[in-house]
Amino acid sequence: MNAKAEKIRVASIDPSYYQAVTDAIRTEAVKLLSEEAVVAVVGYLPGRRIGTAVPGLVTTPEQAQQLIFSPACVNNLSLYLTKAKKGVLKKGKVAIIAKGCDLRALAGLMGESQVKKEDIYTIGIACAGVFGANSDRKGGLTEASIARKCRECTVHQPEGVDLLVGTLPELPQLTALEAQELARLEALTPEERWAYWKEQFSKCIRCLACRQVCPFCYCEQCLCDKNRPQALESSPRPAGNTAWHIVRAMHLAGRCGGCAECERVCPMDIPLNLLNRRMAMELKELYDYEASMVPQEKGPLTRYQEDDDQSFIK
Amino acid sequence: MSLLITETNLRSLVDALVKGATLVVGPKHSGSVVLYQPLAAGSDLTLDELPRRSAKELYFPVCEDILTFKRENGKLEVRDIDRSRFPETVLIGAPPCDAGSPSILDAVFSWDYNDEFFLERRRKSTIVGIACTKGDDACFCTAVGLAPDAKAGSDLFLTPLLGGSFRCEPVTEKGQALIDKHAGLFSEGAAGEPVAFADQSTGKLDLPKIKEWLNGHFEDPLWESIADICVGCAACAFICPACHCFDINDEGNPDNGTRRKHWDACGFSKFTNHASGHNPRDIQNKRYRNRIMHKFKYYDDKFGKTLCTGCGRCIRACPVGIDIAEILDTINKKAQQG
Amino acid sequence: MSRIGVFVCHCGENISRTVDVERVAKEAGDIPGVAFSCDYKYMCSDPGQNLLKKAVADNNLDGVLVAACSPRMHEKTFRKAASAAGLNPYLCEMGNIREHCSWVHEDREEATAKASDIVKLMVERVKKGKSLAPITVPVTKKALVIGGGIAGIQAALDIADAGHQVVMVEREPSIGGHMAQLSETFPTLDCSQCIMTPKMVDVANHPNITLYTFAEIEKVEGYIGNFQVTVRKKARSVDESKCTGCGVCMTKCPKKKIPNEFDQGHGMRTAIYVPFPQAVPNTPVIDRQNCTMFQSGKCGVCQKVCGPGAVDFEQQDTLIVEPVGAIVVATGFKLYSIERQPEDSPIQGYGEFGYGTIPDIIDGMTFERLASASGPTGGKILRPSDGKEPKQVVFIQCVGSRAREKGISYCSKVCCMYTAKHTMLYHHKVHDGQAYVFYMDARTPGKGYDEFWRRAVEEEEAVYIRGMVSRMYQRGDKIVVMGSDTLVGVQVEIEADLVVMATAVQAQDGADLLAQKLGISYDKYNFYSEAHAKLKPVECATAGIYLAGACQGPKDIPDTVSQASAAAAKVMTLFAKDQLERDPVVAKVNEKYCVGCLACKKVCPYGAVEEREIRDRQGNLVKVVASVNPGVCGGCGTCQATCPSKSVELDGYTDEQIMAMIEAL
Amino acid sequence: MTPGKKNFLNYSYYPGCSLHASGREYDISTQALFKALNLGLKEVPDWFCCGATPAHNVDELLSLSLCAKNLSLADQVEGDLAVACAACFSRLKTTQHHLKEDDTKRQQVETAIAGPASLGKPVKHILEILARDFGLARLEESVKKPLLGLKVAAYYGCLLTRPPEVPELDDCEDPSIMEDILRALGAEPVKWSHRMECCGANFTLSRPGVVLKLSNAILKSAQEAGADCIMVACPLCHGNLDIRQESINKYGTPEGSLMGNIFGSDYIPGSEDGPRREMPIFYVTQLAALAMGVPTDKLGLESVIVDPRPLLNEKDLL
Amino acid sequence: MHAEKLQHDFEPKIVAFVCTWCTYAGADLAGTSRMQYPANVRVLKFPCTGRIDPVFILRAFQKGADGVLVSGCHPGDCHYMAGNFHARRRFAAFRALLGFVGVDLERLQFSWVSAAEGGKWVEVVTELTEKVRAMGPMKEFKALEDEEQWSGALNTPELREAFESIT
Repeated sequence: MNAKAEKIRVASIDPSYYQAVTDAIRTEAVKLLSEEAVVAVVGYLPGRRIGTAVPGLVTTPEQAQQLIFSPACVNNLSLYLTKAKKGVLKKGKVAIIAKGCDLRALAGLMGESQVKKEDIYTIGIACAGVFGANSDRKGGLTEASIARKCRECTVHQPEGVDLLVGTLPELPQLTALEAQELARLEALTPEERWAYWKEQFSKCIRCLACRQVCPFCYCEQCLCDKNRPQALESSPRPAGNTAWHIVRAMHLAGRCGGCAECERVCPMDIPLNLLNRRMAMELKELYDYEASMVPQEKGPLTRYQEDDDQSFIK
Repeated sequence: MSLLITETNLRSLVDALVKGATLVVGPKHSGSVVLYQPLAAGSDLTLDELPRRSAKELYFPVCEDILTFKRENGKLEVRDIDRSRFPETVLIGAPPCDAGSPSILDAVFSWDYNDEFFLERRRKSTIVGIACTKGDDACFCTAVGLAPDAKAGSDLFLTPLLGGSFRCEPVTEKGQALIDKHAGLFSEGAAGEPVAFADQSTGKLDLPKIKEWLNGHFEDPLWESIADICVGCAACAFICPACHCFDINDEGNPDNGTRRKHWDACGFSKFTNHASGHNPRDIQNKRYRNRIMHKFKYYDDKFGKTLCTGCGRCIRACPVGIDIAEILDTINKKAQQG
Repeated sequence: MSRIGVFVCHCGENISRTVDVERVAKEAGDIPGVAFSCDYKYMCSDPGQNLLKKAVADNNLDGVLVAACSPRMHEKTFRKAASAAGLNPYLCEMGNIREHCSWVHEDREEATAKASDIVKLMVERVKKGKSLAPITVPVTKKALVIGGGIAGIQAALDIADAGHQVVMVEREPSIGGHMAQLSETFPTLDCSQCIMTPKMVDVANHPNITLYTFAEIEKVEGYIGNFQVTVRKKARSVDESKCTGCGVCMTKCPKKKIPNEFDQGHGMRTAIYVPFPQAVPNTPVIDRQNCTMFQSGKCGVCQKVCGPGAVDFEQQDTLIVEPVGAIVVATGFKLYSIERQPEDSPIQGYGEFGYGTIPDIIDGMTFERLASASGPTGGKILRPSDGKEPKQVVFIQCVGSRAREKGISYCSKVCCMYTAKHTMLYHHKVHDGQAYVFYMDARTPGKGYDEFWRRAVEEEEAVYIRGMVSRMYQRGDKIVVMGSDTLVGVQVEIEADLVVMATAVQAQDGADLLAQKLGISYDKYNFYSEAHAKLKPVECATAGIYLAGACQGPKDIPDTVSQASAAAAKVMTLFAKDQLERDPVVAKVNEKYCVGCLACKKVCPYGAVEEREIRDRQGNLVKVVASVNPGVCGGCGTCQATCPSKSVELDGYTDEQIMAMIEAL
Repeated sequence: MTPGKKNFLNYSYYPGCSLHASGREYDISTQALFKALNLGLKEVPDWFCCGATPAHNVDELLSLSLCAKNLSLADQVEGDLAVACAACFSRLKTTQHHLKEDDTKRQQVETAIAGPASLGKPVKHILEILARDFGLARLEESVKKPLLGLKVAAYYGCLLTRPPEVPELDDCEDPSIMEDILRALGAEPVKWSHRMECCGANFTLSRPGVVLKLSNAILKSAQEAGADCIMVACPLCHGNLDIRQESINKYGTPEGSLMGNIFGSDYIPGSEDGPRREMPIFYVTQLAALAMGVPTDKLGLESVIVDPRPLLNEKDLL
Repeated sequence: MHAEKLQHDFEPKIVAFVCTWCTYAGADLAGTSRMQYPANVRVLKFPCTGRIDPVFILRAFQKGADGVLVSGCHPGDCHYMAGNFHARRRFAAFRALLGFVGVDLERLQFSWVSAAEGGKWVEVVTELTEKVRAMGPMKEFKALEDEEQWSGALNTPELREAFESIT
């Protein structure tokens, strides 16, 4: 395959699309801040290194001029509303930049009473995709550098936002690597799958970056930090790590919005989103539930139907 | 004339050491990541990528048992770990930013209390460092006083040469002993041109000035703005070659269990949380301040060393892109301005 | 370190035959934290219990495990004994080594090992146990009865007769409900109003009953024993305290041609009216939609003629707050209107029957009014279109009921009997008339019911055709009824003068809204759900709320009255004590760690979880947390299993206890 | 129509055997109507008989396979599948319904047709297209010559709405879609009793007596309700109601109640002075096309048995 | 009927999480009816299956269970109306998750056993015990329990020996 063919088409229309989105975000942010419609805008600022961006909370129209959107804008900013920047919401309405996948998290947080719709102003981005973890960012967004989640994204176009920015460029069809990997694992025997995950989990050092970036891990006391009783070993040993990742996947089942931030930030490259994807698949199949960009009153594990499947119960 | 070793012989050296019941630890592929791991053979050794985790875990493991206890017949029996049986170890293939860290940490582990777990492992290990050729825009070792070819901390130092072999320079007696024991694998010859070092985008920092600024700015708006986006994970600390905070906890039950020591990090909200529920570092910016202060002021105050090797791992790994090199640069500028 | 006592029971030989009880007791003694262990022949005997009490005192025990039979058998016994010994009863547990061990295993070695394990597990549970105090809830001894039909009236009178205050709320201007509309009742054919009206008067005159008619439930807060009910008393436009019920206003009201709801629209009433002559209270109400005064501001005749000056055009709705301890829901039913239903309705209509377009197709309740001596025809069976006496009447059963394809699959229960009754009433009044009945099955369980039905068929000459009707249409002044006779296998066509359809019994309009206010559950047909189909047929899942009558499902009068009395009995049981004592196995929220995701609220089957705002001393909102009302919590623990951070915990089954047991496996 | 003008909607089209034979007028008028309404209609290539109405009584697998194959052929043409014949419509919808519900059957059928059963394509009756897709309001707007004064008995027959779970066209026993269309066209639908009764189509050949009797009941009911004509949406209904009038008039049928076993009373010789039936039967598309101003020679009005032209003349609609 | 007692090489540890109202009572009934079943099962009583946290199941496996049985009231019979409905969904999801990480789901059995189904209790327990006995010990979690990160591991034979000989 020649190098040109490998570059996906978003790369070729790169500059104008990203510039247009950036401009639209700046215009709106400046307007919102100068009209005092919001007290802050949670968005992205350029990073020092090439191809990086960092989350930022801007409070003045001048700062808002720095906001950007590029394929480096990987973060799901909604976590700042429940965790790091929870306090800001008390000061007034906050605007937040959200890609489709982030929006599902926002909707989930609304369903779980963590964020009120009226407290935020959502600027949705028609998103063509972002960089994957550890990818080469020098050549723009290419098939090689695009995040795995973006390859099979179904939420390029946000819904139910206060303002939608950007016009989606034509998107190429990419092979669904994650779905393939999921299928590959499903086809293994239980022993083989156990061996696979054992290797993955034994790399874990419990830096808890997965937990800390997850918009849904907003518990004040994580089960894994609790020691009376100790439900999970807190030491980073294979046994405790396995239990930790199983429990986390279970706690996210029916809540996860699929932003795959946990997987992106894992310094040990553990494919955590596979667990979340697998649970989402199961809940879709069993209860026809899917994470959505609009808030839902109850998740699949907080409601039931009398005729739910019970073929697994004797 | 220099002492040289070919890549083949370097791998043979690993094989020979392994056969001699020495634990050889070096960069090795594990799935998509490279980690310092015990090598089963020379062929495991991989030198083309900086390992994700630093080499500190050879001396200061992610998690280790420090004692076990069991209540029998109403009496609690405590069993300690026999450290005299720790194996002889060779750490091989560590770039200066990793090879240099254990010697920085020696100070703290042999200060008011001698951590025999750390020290015994240090005594029994030899570090074969290697000059770095793979830096990127996150690296800043030169800014903190190291260099891609710094030999500090290494017992034996290798420099990759164009053409595939390495120039060998014994730094300590341990290093010399290693050469002597396996003399057949080394040869004398004319050293060719070394492989070029990677450029580093961060310029030199004035560490004493920075420290001076830190001395006077325990309270400063800077901390707030830095920690603004920190999510409070431990990715930076856990992969850092110099961070060495740990926690001790008992697992099992009061009648039968193990006491374990494992990594802790100032990023966690439970860090320095008191039993009363009070936490002197109750918010993220105090915790992040501690990270900078500890590395560039407290450690220097106590031990005269900087607790950072500029490996850039924390910059690459930070989920939200916090860039310590940029922060240091900012402080540097503030310090220069006075 | 705990000081736990372990008592291993032989149960005569029931346990000791297969379990080496001495060994179990000895091994128990070696468990850390066990300060005393012994075995005894019969722990449940008086000497056994005394042994336990003495051991607690002598050894200063802080927990007790009795390894014996099933806790379902003797847990209360031993907890009482422990309590007598000064120990909190919840620190006494039982290990089941009989039903779960000695009786089901024969191998002595295996059974003994298992018994030891059971003791070990349960000791861990006792170690982590907490003292619990029973929850007491004060009880307001006043009941609310929603609905003034026969169910509500019966329940209200029973409760009031027992000496408790009752508040009755009725949506219509008069109590009486559907029973007051009926002509005669099966299976005795006694006059409905003759038995109903005295009860209505009793309600009005009862010193313990406060009656609010023309009123609805606005809001319900609180929980068992402590509800706060807000009642909206709609503006009647007549001051009840002044009105003497003389009726002059009604005779003088110029608007006289308003179809009377009580007569199913077949009689006429005035704009100021009482629904029927025996109404209770006998205070008129102004129908503002039809009143000239309200519509055009000109008239006011009633006000002018009213001697006591009771007519008040300015009257407003009033809200009354009543504290009550128990609620009886008796909102009754409505009849299915078989006209075409809206597109989104799950119930499909019967447009093919022409109901609503052919005037002589009526429903059962209209027939009741036609047959009633107090009805619009004075008890003569005359058809609505031209007032002629119908000579051929077709009755159709199961219209809407048992028709899955039309959206209702249940049986309405009363139609077989009342249709039989209708054929008789018809035959008694129109001797030369012929009644046909289309039916699927004749279901007549009940005392004297089948005899009654057979009488209709055998003596009263009703022709029963087994089959359903497919279509009806008007031909001249006849209604052509096309149907099938499935017993003979032919299609039939009858030219009828009048068709009476036994339409399905449905939940009242707004039943779902009321249920939401009350926090009780309802099925897909909006009938209210009882807590248990067999064992708690009167209780709602929500404590303190009880069901009576057809609001729970189709019922005839005897069943309704029985259930109403049963509901009243439940209320009286609740009111028998000043305080309600509840098992302390309830969930508690750890407000420090709760982040208010309210997953617990979403799964709580009892609606026991509420939101609670936590504010600092300045009154600023710190956060919103979940809060469990111990009076309402049923103790299932679903909340805890759902809570990700385990910030809600079920007392008696804490994670600490369970984890300790798992640890000891 | 301007060439190259984009169609409002495009449909694939399954005419079915009748429309290419005895019900040619239905085909002609459907094509004409769609053209007039700017609706694209493209015939499915190589379609064949759907097997209605006998196949499913004889061999279920055969009947399902015939339709499944036709459905997969229809996939080659873009647009929802438009069907004019009520029987074809019923069979195609039934097939989709059964195969979606029953995996085993689907596999059997897929073996039989040597390919995947395509169940995704919406199958739509002409009535549905007019009333829903095109829309009543738009239909009303498009009328050029309202059918004022024409009293029409809308006849649904048995298949269009039944069984309730299959066609999803309208209320199963009390539909209104035909009346809605008639009102949009300016005609006056009459209220009558027999719009859902069977015309006896299945017995056309085997027991014509039954057909005479049933069809007569329908015609009589329409006549008594004051209708000028009957509108149908099925070639089989049309056949029975149109062709049988002659026989009814010739032989007559017993009057009065239908009570008694109609299946036993086969052929009943009538008398000369029996009731006369002279009731034009229209296809929905004929009336709609007429209202849209399609030239009357493109409606197939001339090829039916009971000539509708005198009626239309009388109402000044030609 | 006294079946001949068979000796087995491996006796699995079976843990049963049961609700108090239905299955616990069903097991009581099996006892009062003197039915016989393998003695491998250890019963933990809960108010309701709704209270059973998936973590308990995981923990049981970690702490040495070779098989886990979760049993409660039939749908519609729940003493708390809906606890088992919620549990059913939770377990369906958890089961899928365990299966995905490679736990052999044959070791995890869910059942509805009412207070009247003493026989079913015996059947379910016997079947699971025999199945798990044939499968052999649940090695995965136990093996994991002994594993360390390499740096904390005492992974040479000498070190292992040294650890064992600690005084």
